[in-house]
Amino acid sequence: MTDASLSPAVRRHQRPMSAFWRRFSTNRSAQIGFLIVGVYLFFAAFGPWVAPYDPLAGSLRMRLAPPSTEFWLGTDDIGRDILSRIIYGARVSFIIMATAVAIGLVIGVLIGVVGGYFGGIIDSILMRIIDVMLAFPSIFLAIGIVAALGPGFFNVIVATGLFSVPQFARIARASVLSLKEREFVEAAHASGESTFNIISLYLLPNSLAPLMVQTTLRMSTVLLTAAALSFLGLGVQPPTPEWGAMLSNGRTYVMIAPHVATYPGLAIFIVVIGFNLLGDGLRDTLDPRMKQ
Amino acid sequence: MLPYILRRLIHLIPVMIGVTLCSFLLLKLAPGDPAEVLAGIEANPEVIEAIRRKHGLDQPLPVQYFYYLGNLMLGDFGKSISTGLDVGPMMWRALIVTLKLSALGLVLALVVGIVIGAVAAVRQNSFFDSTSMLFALFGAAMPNFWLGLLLMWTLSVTFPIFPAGGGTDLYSLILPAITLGTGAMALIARMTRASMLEVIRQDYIRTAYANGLSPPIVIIRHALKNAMIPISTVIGLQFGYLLGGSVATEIVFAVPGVGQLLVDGILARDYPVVQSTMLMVAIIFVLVNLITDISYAYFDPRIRLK
Amino acid sequence: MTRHVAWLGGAVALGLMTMLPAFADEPQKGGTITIAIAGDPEHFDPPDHINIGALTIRMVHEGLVRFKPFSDQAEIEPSLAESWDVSEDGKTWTFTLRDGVTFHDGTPFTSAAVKHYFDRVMTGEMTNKGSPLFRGLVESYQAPDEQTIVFTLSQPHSYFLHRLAHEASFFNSPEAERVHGEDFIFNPVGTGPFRFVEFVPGQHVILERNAAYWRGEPYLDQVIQKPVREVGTRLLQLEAGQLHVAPLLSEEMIPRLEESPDLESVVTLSNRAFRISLNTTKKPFDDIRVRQALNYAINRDELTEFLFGGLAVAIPGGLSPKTAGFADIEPYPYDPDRARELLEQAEYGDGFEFTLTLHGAGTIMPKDLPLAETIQQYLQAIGVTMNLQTMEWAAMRHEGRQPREENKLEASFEQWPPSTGEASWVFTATAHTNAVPPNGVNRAFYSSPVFDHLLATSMAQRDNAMRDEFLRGAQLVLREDAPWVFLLTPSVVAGKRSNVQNFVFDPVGGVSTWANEQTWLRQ
Amino acid sequence: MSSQPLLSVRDLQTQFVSDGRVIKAVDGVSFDVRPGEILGIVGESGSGKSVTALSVMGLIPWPPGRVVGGSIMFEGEDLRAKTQAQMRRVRGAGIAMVFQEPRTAMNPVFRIGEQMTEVIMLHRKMSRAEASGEARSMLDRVHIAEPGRVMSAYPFELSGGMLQRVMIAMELALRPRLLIADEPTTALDVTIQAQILRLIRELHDEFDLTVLFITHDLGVIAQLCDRVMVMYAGAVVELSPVDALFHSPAHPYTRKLLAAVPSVVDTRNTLRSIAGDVPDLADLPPGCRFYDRCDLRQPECRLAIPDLRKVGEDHTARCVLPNAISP
Repeated sequence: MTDASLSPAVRRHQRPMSAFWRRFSTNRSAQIGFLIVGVYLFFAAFGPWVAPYDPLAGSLRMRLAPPSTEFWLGTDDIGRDILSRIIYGARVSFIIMATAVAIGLVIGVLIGVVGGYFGGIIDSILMRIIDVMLAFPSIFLAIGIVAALGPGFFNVIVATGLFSVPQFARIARASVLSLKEREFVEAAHASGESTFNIISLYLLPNSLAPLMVQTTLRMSTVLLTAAALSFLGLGVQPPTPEWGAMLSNGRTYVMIAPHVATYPGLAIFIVVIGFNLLGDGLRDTLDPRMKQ
Repeated sequence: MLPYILRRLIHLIPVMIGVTLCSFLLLKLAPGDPAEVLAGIEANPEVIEAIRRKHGLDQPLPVQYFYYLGNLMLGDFGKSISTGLDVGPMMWRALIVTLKLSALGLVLALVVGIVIGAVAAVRQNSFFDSTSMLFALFGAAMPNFWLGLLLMWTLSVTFPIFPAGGGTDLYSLILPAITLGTGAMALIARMTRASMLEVIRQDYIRTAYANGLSPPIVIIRHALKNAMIPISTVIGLQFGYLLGGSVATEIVFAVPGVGQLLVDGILARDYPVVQSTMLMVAIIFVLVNLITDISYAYFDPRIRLK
Repeated sequence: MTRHVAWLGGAVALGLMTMLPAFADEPQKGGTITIAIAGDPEHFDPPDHINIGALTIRMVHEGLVRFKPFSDQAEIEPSLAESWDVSEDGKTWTFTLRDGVTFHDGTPFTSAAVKHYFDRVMTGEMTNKGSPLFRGLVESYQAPDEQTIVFTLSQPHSYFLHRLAHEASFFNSPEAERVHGEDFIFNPVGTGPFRFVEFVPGQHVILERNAAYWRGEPYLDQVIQKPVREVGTRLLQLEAGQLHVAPLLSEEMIPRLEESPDLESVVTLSNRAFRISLNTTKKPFDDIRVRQALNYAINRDELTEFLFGGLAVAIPGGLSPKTAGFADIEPYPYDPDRARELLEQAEYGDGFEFTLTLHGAGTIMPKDLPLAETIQQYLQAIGVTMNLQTMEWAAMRHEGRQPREENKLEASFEQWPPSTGEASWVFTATAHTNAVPPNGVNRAFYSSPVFDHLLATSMAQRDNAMRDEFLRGAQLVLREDAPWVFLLTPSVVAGKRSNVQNFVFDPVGGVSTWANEQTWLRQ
Repeated sequence: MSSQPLLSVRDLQTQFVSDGRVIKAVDGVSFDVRPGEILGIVGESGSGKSVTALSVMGLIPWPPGRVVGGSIMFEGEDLRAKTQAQMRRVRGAGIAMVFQEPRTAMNPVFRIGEQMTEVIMLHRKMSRAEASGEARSMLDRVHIAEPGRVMSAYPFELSGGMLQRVMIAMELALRPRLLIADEPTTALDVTIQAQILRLIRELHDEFDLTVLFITHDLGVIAQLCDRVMVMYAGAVVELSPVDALFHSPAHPYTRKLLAAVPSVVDTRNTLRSIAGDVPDLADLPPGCRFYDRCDLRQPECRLAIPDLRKVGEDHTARCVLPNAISP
């Protein structure tokens, strides 16, 4: 597959990508994960054109109708088609997940890198902040933030975003620390490279693999947390079709119209599995040694 | 060993101060004011002002914080604004229920998780291995409040085996504990399997077989004790995961734990209740992490004797 | 499987069976009843309780008068006061107290206890709820002897008895307050059918039979209240037998309750008048035609029929049919064309956009949200875009209190159930001119001298018929000015086990349910 | 030495499967171990020495490996016919095994005493007290200074040499008839190595122990073994008494092996390594396996695997031209 005419350096560069793809494609769990996430992203992107009905419009006459040929997954408590709302919900939850993980990633890596690279007082202060954030068990931190900002779409994003910062910070810091003493960093320093270059060109690429894996796994954690917040009434507020809110809304009817709660729950369940499988697949292919 | 523990405790102090500050500020920034909530529907401004004065809410923020911190030192968690009850006993009662539930969940998760993980490792790539790992994957992905509803519906109504939540005795905590423990069990099963696969290939296992020990003894006595080392480091985190999960589970099963207390506290802007609950949960979580780090030494003598 | 359906006589016929008298088998003594409550009671100090505490107060305490249990009307009947008479000018009320009644701690109930209650409510810092009931209304109160108490009102008030029947005006033993000190609010001592045993927050409130109850010894040994927040869990625990009475279920659960032989559904009309309050200080709600247009756009029949399973009633003017003083006037018909026409006249032909704020988390009535989402579609049909913004309880209370200039709420979803069961209380707090925030909850900033005058004169009437006539006029004015989009009154759906007899469902239409001395349990 | 061999292996075949390729790690190995002797097995790594030992003990893990053919007669019984339960009674009490890397051969989270008593109680039906007494005396027997301290110590607290002694003590405490030592001294430095070899010789004499000693070090063979078996690419290429092997090596591979040993006396001669490398055990060439690297190779060597020809008293070699002098 490698082209002999290319210079050895380029050829060497070409080989790892193909190796990655070869290992990734043989990894069965990664494939399933990739498929699920692919379908999910498709719905997130083209939801509005694909959804059979308007997710916000419903007729009271068709209220709580069980799954039928007309409404594949049945209707909710004011007669809206659940399938369409789940499809629209894909976009909503994707925006929440992507933005929240992005926030977590950027802030986390910033803290991790600055702490790791400069060390000393800065590092210990930043790490104490991370410890404080880690002192709150998972969802408590998110609840705390939502409590301060009040529920709502944007606040859920900020809450689940900040809630993911510690994990990213630790990974970034670990990779910076492990590389900092290495000769090539000293050399770059000596040759007058700016700190920013050193970090972005030398230190960060190394932690790309673990960060990528953590990003994928973090997606599912954010989705679950956002859904839990909605369940507690602290998350995305109606009528936005967010899966967690739909599940929460359906729980009063769980005995009489179970489909209202079941299908949104199933959607969360499948997408979380998708991201977990993809994350595991990435970890196995990117860095077999990193098997947790 | 002792210096290690002391160092960790000293580390604890700034974290605790951070936590109190964090939980104090979180609510003060929030819109809405408990005095208004407390004043009820028909009250008017004087009533609200009176309540605000009664609870010292009209003081400047720093004063309120130090006042709160001072009380904290004396073990006084202040009075709940909406009920006037002392926060301390109310919180402890809820905390004990949540800890009981989380501990039960953790025990279930550990026992089931380790057994599944060990058997899956011993019978690697067998039918049991793939199905149990699939089951573990599903367990970790299941939103626990949804699982709770399903379990309650099937195991306490369709087949009335367990009570539909509501109690704090062990029997009625089983269903919520299963709901809560499933996620953690999934993770522990995967970790045990990976760790056991490592250990089984070690020389001392071959020596044990070479000396004629039977597989069960080799697996349970020799392999598992070594495999537990990495797992013990994660128990602390798992406990935090369970504490977090208990919030939604408690609401589904009407278990009077911290989850309920916290959500009501936030909705009613009841600062003392929320602050103290967040603080105590954080302290317990950090202590549990410290204990699991120390238990790490119990499992691995190489650490203990260094 | 019998379905007890009680609705208020009022004008609107619900066409359902009236309350069936329990068939006359012999009441049995003994047994314990467990009731689900929506959350933890705050405490049990009658004049200062918030809402869930009311349930215990209803069983432990009593007032001078009470609402007649097992009745559909909010009728007043004597309680600790044997009889009363009113002076010619309607300002002096003289109550003769019942003799030989004792508090649970053995101390006798005399006029001193009533005077003690009013000392607390009329003076001191107004931190309690009871004070708004009487401050400004009761000018003076005397206890000439142990069996008599005399009130002098600042002006005649036709619903004064309703205020005395409110659970906030029930009496706690003064001796107990001295003994328990500040903690008396957690150790209620009344004269009622049940004595307080124990309150463990988050777990239960336990009451036991008061053998010395003056109306006769109650049948039940104990009444236990357990907080069960989840609607689904309440139903499950009722079915599993862990609960005897599960209030606040949803209409959809009725078929499931009726299927099972040992369960029954109890549906009573509530005192909640759902409405959208339009902030008349903000465009376009300053224009009466726009407000009326919104009222014409709502298909109330479809809402009551489908969303509430035929158990709700369209309301004309901000009062539930169950509330005394309700005038049976014609609700706004569903007429989208008329609505568009009105918008045209007000130059809003191509519609406008506004935001409705409603309670998100922490709301007790489960149907607020679907109701708002359906109304969103009705308004969309006439070109009006209504955005929904949910706010949790505390935040909304705060926003709602802001004065005219700073008040950001364009429209808010409200219910205001009058716990006194009469019109004056709710109108003075929500529609009167000086009830404008921050003083009251007149979030529409509605101010109509005609309405205020009609309301005031109705209060001053001695003759109830005249009172209702003036109230009718006030409601006609309110309906015409349409500061609110009038919606409907839902029913309160509760489930109980069949062997629970003579259980009291709040005659005023509130959500609480309780036991009294006549309640018994078929073993 | 009585005629009946203690261990008699006939045509042993052990194969491993990896990525669909079948690796014939041991391909038709036959040998006897006579009671009371110390038989050495020598060969480069990958020649199948250890696999042969593990096959005898029935410790080949499936997957990936399995004993596919041949018989293993120990004290008149075929071990391959035994059930797992019966085999467990043989392991330790019948045949005991000592491994190469002492530091990882013992369980790091149990004390030495615990591990010894556990096995002794299992095989010799003793009470815990008796077993620990026995363990203590065995430790003393293998010249360990403070047996008490060692008993309560963890493996990581002891040196490599010390641990190997403990391993030997543990195995001998079970009174095995045959001790298989799989390169026990390779991981130790020279002085400790000598002590361990002397210890094994002592124990052999005292307990009339039969030993199967596996090593790649011809020096150790010379110092300790009575007879030696040379293995190459999964097969036995030469079997002879120790002196005969060093004085008149018959198989070309053995001669090259001996040439590769630096001699203290002749410091001038340059070390000659053997050209080429071990054939791929997954697709073995026809005929003699040493063909590619043998400078005496003849056409017929290609035709069939030569059989073991008698070249002297109790001395056989698998070569067409045994004793031919290499050019």
